[in-house]
Amino acid sequence: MIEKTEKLTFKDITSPFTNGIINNNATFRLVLGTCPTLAITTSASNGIGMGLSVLFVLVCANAIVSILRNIIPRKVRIPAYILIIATFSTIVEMVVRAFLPDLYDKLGLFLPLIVVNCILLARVESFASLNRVIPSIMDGIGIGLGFTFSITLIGIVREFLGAGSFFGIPINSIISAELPMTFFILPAGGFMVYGFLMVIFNSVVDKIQKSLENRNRVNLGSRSVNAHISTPEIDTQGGK
Amino acid sequence: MVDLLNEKKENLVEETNNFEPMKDNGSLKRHFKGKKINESLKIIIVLGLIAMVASIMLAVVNFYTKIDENQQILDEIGSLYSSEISTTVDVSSISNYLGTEIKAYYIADDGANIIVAKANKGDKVCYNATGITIIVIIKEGLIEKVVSFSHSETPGLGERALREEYLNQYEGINTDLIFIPEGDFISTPEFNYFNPSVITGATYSSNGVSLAVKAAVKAYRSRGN
Amino acid sequence: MPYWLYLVIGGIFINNFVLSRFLGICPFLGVSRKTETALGMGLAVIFVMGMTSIITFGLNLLLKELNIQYLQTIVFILVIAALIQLIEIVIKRFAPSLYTALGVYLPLITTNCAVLGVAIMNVTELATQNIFTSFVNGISSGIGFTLALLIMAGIREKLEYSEIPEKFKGFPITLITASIMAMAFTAFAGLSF
Amino acid sequence: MDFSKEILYPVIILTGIAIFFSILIAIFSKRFAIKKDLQVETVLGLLAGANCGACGYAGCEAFAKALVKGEAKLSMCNATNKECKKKIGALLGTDASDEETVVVCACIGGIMCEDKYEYQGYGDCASVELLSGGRKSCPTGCIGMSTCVSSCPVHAIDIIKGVAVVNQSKCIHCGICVLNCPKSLMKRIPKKAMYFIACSCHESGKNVRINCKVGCIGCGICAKVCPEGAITMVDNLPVFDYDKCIGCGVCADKCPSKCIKELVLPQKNDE
Repeated sequence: MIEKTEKLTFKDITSPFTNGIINNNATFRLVLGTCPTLAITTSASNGIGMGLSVLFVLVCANAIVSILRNIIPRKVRIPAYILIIATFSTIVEMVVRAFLPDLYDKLGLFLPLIVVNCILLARVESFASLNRVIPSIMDGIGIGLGFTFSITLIGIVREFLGAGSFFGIPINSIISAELPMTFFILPAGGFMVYGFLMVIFNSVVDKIQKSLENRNRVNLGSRSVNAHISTPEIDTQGGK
Repeated sequence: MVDLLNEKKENLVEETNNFEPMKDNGSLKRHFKGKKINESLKIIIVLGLIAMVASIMLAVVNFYTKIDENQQILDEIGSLYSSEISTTVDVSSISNYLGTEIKAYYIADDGANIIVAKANKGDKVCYNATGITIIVIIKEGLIEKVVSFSHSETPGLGERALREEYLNQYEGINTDLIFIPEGDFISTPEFNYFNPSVITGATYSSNGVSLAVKAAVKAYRSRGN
Repeated sequence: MPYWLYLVIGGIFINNFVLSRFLGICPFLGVSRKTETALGMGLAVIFVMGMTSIITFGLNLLLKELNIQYLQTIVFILVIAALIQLIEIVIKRFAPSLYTALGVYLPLITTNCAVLGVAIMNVTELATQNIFTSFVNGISSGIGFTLALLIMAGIREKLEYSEIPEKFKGFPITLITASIMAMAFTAFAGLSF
Repeated sequence: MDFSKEILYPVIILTGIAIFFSILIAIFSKRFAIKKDLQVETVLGLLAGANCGACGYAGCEAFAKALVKGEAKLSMCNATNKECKKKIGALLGTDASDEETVVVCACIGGIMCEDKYEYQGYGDCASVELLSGGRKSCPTGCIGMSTCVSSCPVHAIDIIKGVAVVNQSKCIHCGICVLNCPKSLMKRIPKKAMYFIACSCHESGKNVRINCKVGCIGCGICAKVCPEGAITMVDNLPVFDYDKCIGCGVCADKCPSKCIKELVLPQKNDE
């Protein structure tokens, strides 16, 4: 909650950005936007397309909401935010359909879908409506990129397992060996891939954070009392 | 095109500036506190204003980006079918199944009926805003060609029902063999009629295509031939 | 068999919104920790789906009349959001414990694909389009959603006491359970009417 | 359609719908406003708001009402932190003197402690406790059937390797688990404590080793090595005097069965 009077430090500006990608990555950590994630990650190029369109709408919506955050009364905040999000996603759809027909063919299907994406309302309500404009925009970019990264990752895995191709380029050795299982294209497979990737993502990130913690604890040297930062893992009850 | 987007951004920013009188945050707060505007009045004003600005922006953008669909269809048919289009049939008079729509109906010089039919079936509901649109060419009671015009099926799954190899099963079929049910149910079993093969894993889309073909044939029959 | 009965069976089992059409997954994963909150959420979704089906059907006729179809999504979403806001106030007043239990997930119903999915489906796909069938379709899809939510909540309550590897606790195990449930429900797809 | 109609219709419709619903919302929020008495409201604002029920009332709101009426004492609620308690004390004129405490699980056994019998069947620690004092051979061993896990309002307790472990960064110290644990292993220790004994078995060393590989055998080494003399052995278990203890950690190092654990509290900025 950064108030207007305080001067924006560099950390205030960049922390939402880096946070968005790793710590609260929308798909794996906050588990938001699962409906579009399962629906469109049947191919990696869909993922990138969807991710970028969400990124654009999220940044615009975050900016406008944080400009108006003091005017919108608390009682009617959700309909107001939804109006702003829906306006941007419809505008993007119209502009892309009129001026970029080939992009529209690839991505036209997802643009009406952005309105339904839980990430937008969740981020707008929990971040943009409380902070100032620049951190909100940075948060929008961070969360957007994090979302793009994770759904492209899921898209690659599903496309590879399900259709035996990588970004649309079929890998003949797999297809000829009759290996691709359409199960992974079906949403039931989508759940499975999403679950396992979430486990892998979280364990990798936790490992990185633990190695950072250990480095901090080592260079602190002596076991000074309560000096080290308590690691977020479960057994904090002095599990030496 | 790029400048249009930038221009959109500028008037977006200046639109929001002149929309809310707030030059600096503090004065607005004092203004509201001072006047003690009744809370519910504020709710109505703010939501109404946001809706108005939103609808103005949408209408403006829509006006500039309106694409003439008929023109697109005509170009497609031009590239597809050699002979000239002689008459265009008034489409609104044709009654069709619910969930399907006849977008256009032309008759070429050599008597071929070219019908553009759209079915709102598809393998996704919430995201399937565009449905399946196909062009059916019928000449002297025989379906000459079925071509997909636009669709929003999942690539590699639903989209297989709109590929060339699947659609050419309709070529050469006599229109009388296509079963046209009258009642609400479209899926009543068809005994001695033409039964299109369905691609596994793309059942919804295959049904969508057969529904669109039925709608086209029904329109063809309603013209009395 | 009247058509609306087909809709009821279809909505609940055959094209169940969560498990065979895969809409409304966010609240499905989020709220299904306890059966009481799942039921509370389910009832709210049924009410919203019923109301939106009626209102959006009327609005769509108006939009078609003036042929500004491009406004369809934004009008539907505005109606849903406003309805959710009304429910939130009513639940806060009459069932505060349910309100705290639902927490952030009540506003997230607004972005729930299932609710918007029903609104769009009523307008595009239904064979006979009148207010009554739209309403029945809305209610039955809502019941289908609640059914899937309750099954999931039941399983997740059982999961609390089973030995789960460290990294799989929480959402990953829920996703895998949902995947197995989805496999089971695809069996219903064969029954499509 | 010409330009004006093209713009006019969408504006009328969208704004019309928005205004219609905002009027509805305004009316609803007026009529269904929750009637609240101001003093209870401020007290409720200062309380922790965990609705855990440790104070014996149905939730924080009921506790706040009882506080305002004077029926309840502030010390019954352990979840609220010190500053808020002072503010409430000042508001209601009651004293808020008692000292801040933290909840820990005083057992380390779990899978390291043999089972007397294999319990098959539904239920949690309370139901297993009925069967001759629980399935653990150690009379005060943690059964690990997670009664405390399901009772904790903030999910701060987990069963790790068969024994309950409190996650201090989530715990709000409300004490609901202290009430629920059939073996009363959940103990309150002062917040300033740095080490504590994670065992509550008063049997002699030999018996403990038969039941549990990691239990406290009452050897008394910790009492001997403690530079401040803060530990006294009472009935085969060390008792910490937290005023003298400086948290040097020597006792934890020297303890042969490693059952003296360090209490790691989240730093203020972690909150």
